[in-house]
Amino acid sequence: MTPDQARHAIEEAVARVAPDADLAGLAPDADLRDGLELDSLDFLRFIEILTERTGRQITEDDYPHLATLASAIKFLAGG
Amino acid sequence: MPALGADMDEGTVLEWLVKPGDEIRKGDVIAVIDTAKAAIDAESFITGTIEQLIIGVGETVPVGTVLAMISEPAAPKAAPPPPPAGEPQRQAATPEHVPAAPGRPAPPISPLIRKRAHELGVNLAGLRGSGRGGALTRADVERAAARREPAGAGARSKATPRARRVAAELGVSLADVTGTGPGGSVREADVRRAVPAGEAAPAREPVPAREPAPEALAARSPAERTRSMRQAIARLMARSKREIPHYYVSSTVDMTSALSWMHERNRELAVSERLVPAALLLKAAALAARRVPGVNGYWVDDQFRPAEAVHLGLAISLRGGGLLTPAIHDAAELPLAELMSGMRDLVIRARAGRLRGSELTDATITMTNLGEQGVESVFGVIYPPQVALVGFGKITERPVAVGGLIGVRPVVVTTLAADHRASDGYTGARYLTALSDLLQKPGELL
Amino acid sequence: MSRVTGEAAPEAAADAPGAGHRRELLRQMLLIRRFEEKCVELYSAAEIRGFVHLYIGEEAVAVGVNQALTADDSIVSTYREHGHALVRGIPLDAVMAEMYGKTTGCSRGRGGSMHLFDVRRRFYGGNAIVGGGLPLAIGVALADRMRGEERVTACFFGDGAVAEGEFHECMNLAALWDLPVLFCCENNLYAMGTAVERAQAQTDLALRAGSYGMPAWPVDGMDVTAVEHAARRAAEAVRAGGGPHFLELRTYRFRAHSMYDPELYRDKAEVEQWRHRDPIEMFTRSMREAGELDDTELAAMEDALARQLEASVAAARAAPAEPVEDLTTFVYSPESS
Amino acid sequence: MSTGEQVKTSYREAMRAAIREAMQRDDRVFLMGEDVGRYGGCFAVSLGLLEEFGPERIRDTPLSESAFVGAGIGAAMAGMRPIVEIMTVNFSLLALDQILNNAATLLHMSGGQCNVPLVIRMTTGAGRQVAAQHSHSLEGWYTHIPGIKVLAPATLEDARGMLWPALQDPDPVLIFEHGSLYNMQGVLAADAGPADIRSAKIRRAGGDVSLITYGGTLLKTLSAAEQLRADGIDAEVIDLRSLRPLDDATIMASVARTHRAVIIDEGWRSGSLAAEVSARITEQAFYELDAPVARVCSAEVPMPYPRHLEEAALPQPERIVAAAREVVG
Repeated sequence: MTPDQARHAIEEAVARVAPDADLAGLAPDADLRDGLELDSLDFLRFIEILTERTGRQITEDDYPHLATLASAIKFLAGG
Repeated sequence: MPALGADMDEGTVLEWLVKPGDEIRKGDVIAVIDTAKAAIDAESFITGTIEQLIIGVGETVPVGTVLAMISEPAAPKAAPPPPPAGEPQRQAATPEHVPAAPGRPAPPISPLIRKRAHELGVNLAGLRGSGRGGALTRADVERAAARREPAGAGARSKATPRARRVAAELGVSLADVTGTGPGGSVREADVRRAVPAGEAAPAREPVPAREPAPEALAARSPAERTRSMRQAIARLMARSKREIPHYYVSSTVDMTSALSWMHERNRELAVSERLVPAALLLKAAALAARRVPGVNGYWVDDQFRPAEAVHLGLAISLRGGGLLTPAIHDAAELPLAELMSGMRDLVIRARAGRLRGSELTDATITMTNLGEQGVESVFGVIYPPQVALVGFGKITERPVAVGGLIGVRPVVVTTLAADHRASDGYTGARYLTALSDLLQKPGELL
Repeated sequence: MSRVTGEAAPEAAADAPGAGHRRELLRQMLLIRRFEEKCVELYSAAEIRGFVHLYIGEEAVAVGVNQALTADDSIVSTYREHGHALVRGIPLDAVMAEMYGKTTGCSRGRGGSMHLFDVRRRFYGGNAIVGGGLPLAIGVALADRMRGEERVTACFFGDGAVAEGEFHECMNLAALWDLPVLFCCENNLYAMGTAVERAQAQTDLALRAGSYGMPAWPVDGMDVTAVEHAARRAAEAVRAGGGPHFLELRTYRFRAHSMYDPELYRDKAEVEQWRHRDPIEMFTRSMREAGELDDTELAAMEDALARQLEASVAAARAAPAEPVEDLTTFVYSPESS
Repeated sequence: MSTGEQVKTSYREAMRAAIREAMQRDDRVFLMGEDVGRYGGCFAVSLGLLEEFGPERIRDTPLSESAFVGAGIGAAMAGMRPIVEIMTVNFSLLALDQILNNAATLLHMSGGQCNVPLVIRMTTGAGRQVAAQHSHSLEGWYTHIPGIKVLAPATLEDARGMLWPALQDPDPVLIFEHGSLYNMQGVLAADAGPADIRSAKIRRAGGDVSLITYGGTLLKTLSAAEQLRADGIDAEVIDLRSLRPLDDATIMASVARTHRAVIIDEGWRSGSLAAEVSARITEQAFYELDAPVARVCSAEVPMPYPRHLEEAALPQPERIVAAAREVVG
């Protein structure tokens, strides 16, 4: 999966979980959960959508890789 | 047995006009049949030989029963096979409702039925089901409810549907409204008069209100909706602080075994079933409330009324402000997986404004979890007429002494705000201890 | 291959009817007789239900009158209508399917034995209310007259209807407005369980009809040739603008009023006596004596009818029932509901 | 383009104009009934039409309601568009079998083959001291029958406008004209045309109570609404216009605004049209009700001859006002 596809998948997941959240305005290295005010249920839904969209299995141990936008893209594109 | 009339179900053989061995022709009258109305000649529709008379004189049999056997001559006549004897259309009715085989365990109670039973305050234990296989149906529950006095508040006060709806919207308890309508019935004007500007409206009526209050909320513009929600919260909180003598207790709980147990389970679960810590806290809070009933129920008419089941209210903050506290019914009985999906469902629907009135008004104890917002602990305000509110702070890594040694452990500060009219600190403390014990043995939370 | 359906005989030859014509008359009477006998069998097996009124014994009336009508004429019948429907040309399969209440029935299965409809063939149904069809018939005739159509509306009813107020209202109105109606009263001597002499002060119904100022003739309803002759004479007069005409067709039903009554109102001897004048046997005998019919032809005719009947029953059994979802269709017309 | 020009007319003349227009536009249309021709119509609705259209299309009938109503059904079945006038609803009982068992049923029974594009007009209602047998108001009976439509023109516009669309309808339509309306005077657009025959109309907007009525009791209900204004009660008046099918949407929308309903119906209360409307309000707008639905109907007695008793039996503005006050409370 290319970085662009990864970014697109994350954007779509965020849009569905927190429609009014402003992802664009968030710095790539800013914490996603704080920046977008995602509580644990929102974050679980976010992971669920990402799994559907990318087919990648994401375990709880992988959560730290998804802390920021930049790290999430690297993780998803890294394969 | 021929059908000899539009309204004939059975017939009696009055007389046989033939005997075995007789040759008969199509159209010959071979018997006389008594229908309810008259004696009628029955004819044969085929030519042949009487083989055997099966139904004797004086016997009454339903339409379609084979009366006699007639053999047709061997000649290859193009005659069609006689119509299927004894299988008239009418008998192919759908099979009657099959009662449960005795001895088979009654099927599990569906959540819908449990929810309906809760709404009507009906105890399901020992209630016989009339559904397929002995299953409980909505009708069984409703009949049970009708048969006895609803638990909780006194007899249902006489109020018009409109008055009930407005009362639900404004958080006014009909029990506190004097009706000026015919026979002292409460009308809309009476409800509105009961809410003077500024003064907090009396608490919601403990008996679950039927009216779809949230739809009333959803029907109006968003701004209007948040304003009236703010008003309702303001009234409730002001009343709570004015009427309820709160006392507070807190305790720091070690989350190590709970979290590691959860991570272990999550490894095997698909993403959609994966658990979050809040689910464990919720389940523990519910089970603890069952163990320490003194915190689970209502303060009504100057006395504490313990609730039969634990309906755990969940404080859900809405995006853009506002707070709703829908209840998860039978939280103590529900399996953890169902509790998790129930919680997710409530949060999604609350934020979409699609909650039902009954869900909003029948919590027996409420839980608020501000850990996600990063605070260490929260001492909340009780939702009248409940008598307790359990609070959870953020789960953080803290240095803890365990067995004489210092270690770093994930811990959470749990608090309880309780109504000193209904219980004393002793009960509050016992509740938090029970909560902590449960979190040390996560397997029991399943 | 003889004509399969009960299509009305082609315009009979202008001159005296020939043997071929008489064979068709006999075939149509047999078609009715065998159809009704099959209904008895199917009713006893509870495959067809409801009320079924058999025409056995009165076949000559339907066949004879029908010969006087063209495709443009209209028919309004009563609940004893199988014979009228079959000779009018409603396909045997459609009538049988209607007995089974199937969608392939001539009324989509909705009407049953007493309400057979085929508007394309101007067969405006049976009517289960005694005398209920008379007002409809004069209405159809009124429409034809107002549009200058030279058409006849044949209206069938029994001696029972003569006791209904509607009968007198319609006879008067038809005569008053010179409406092109051929009133065909099938006087089978019994209104269900009441003999005509126990219901009518004056039992000569043709005489009664005459009092409304219209030609009214009694006819031997058991003689198909006599019926045809009288019906032709009356229909031509009506079509030529001679106003309504009335035929009292004196006939007899060999079976109960409907599926099954104990026939306590008449004794078996009377039935036997009338059986000697069975319209089919009398006509078959006269054709044999005139050398127009032999056993092989008769057997072939019976065989063909038997096969057609079996096929119609098989088709009716297999035909689809109307889906329940269609229950409310045709209460109002689609564009107007 | 309506010329905006208005003409002074009466309910009777408006209905006559409607019949004339229909007969001019469609030669399948003809009028049939007792004394509609030479006599000019028992209520003079068809005065002058015999001279204009001739005896073939303006047909006086003998006193044979079942025969000529049945003939109307037969003629419609065979392609005509008859208007059958039954002098009053009281005499329609003699034709009820033809209306129910033939007109309303043929389409369904024939599996969709037989349409009956017939209009039957009847005068209805009491109020002229003609005593029990001539004063019935039985529209409710006919609204019970699936397969027919029932209209109640209460205004000049509706008297002028309902006939043509009713004749266009492929199914039988019954039009009930309350006897007290024929002399009603008023103004009407000179080129007034067809009216919609499907929906109810709000004749007076209001917010405190919905007064639901039709036909002969509309005027009484409007005057009751005026009296209620003096009490500070703002009444809304709904004219049903179509009694079958009922326009539930308009009724429920009104009750949702006012939260109170009073139904005024000259029929007897038990099994009346008012009972049906009340049942529908309870079924569809229960949560809007701040008081039980009230009904003002005729007293359940055969209509008495003496004037003071007849007035006591019939719905009157005073009784409507009292009922409205009761529900508003």
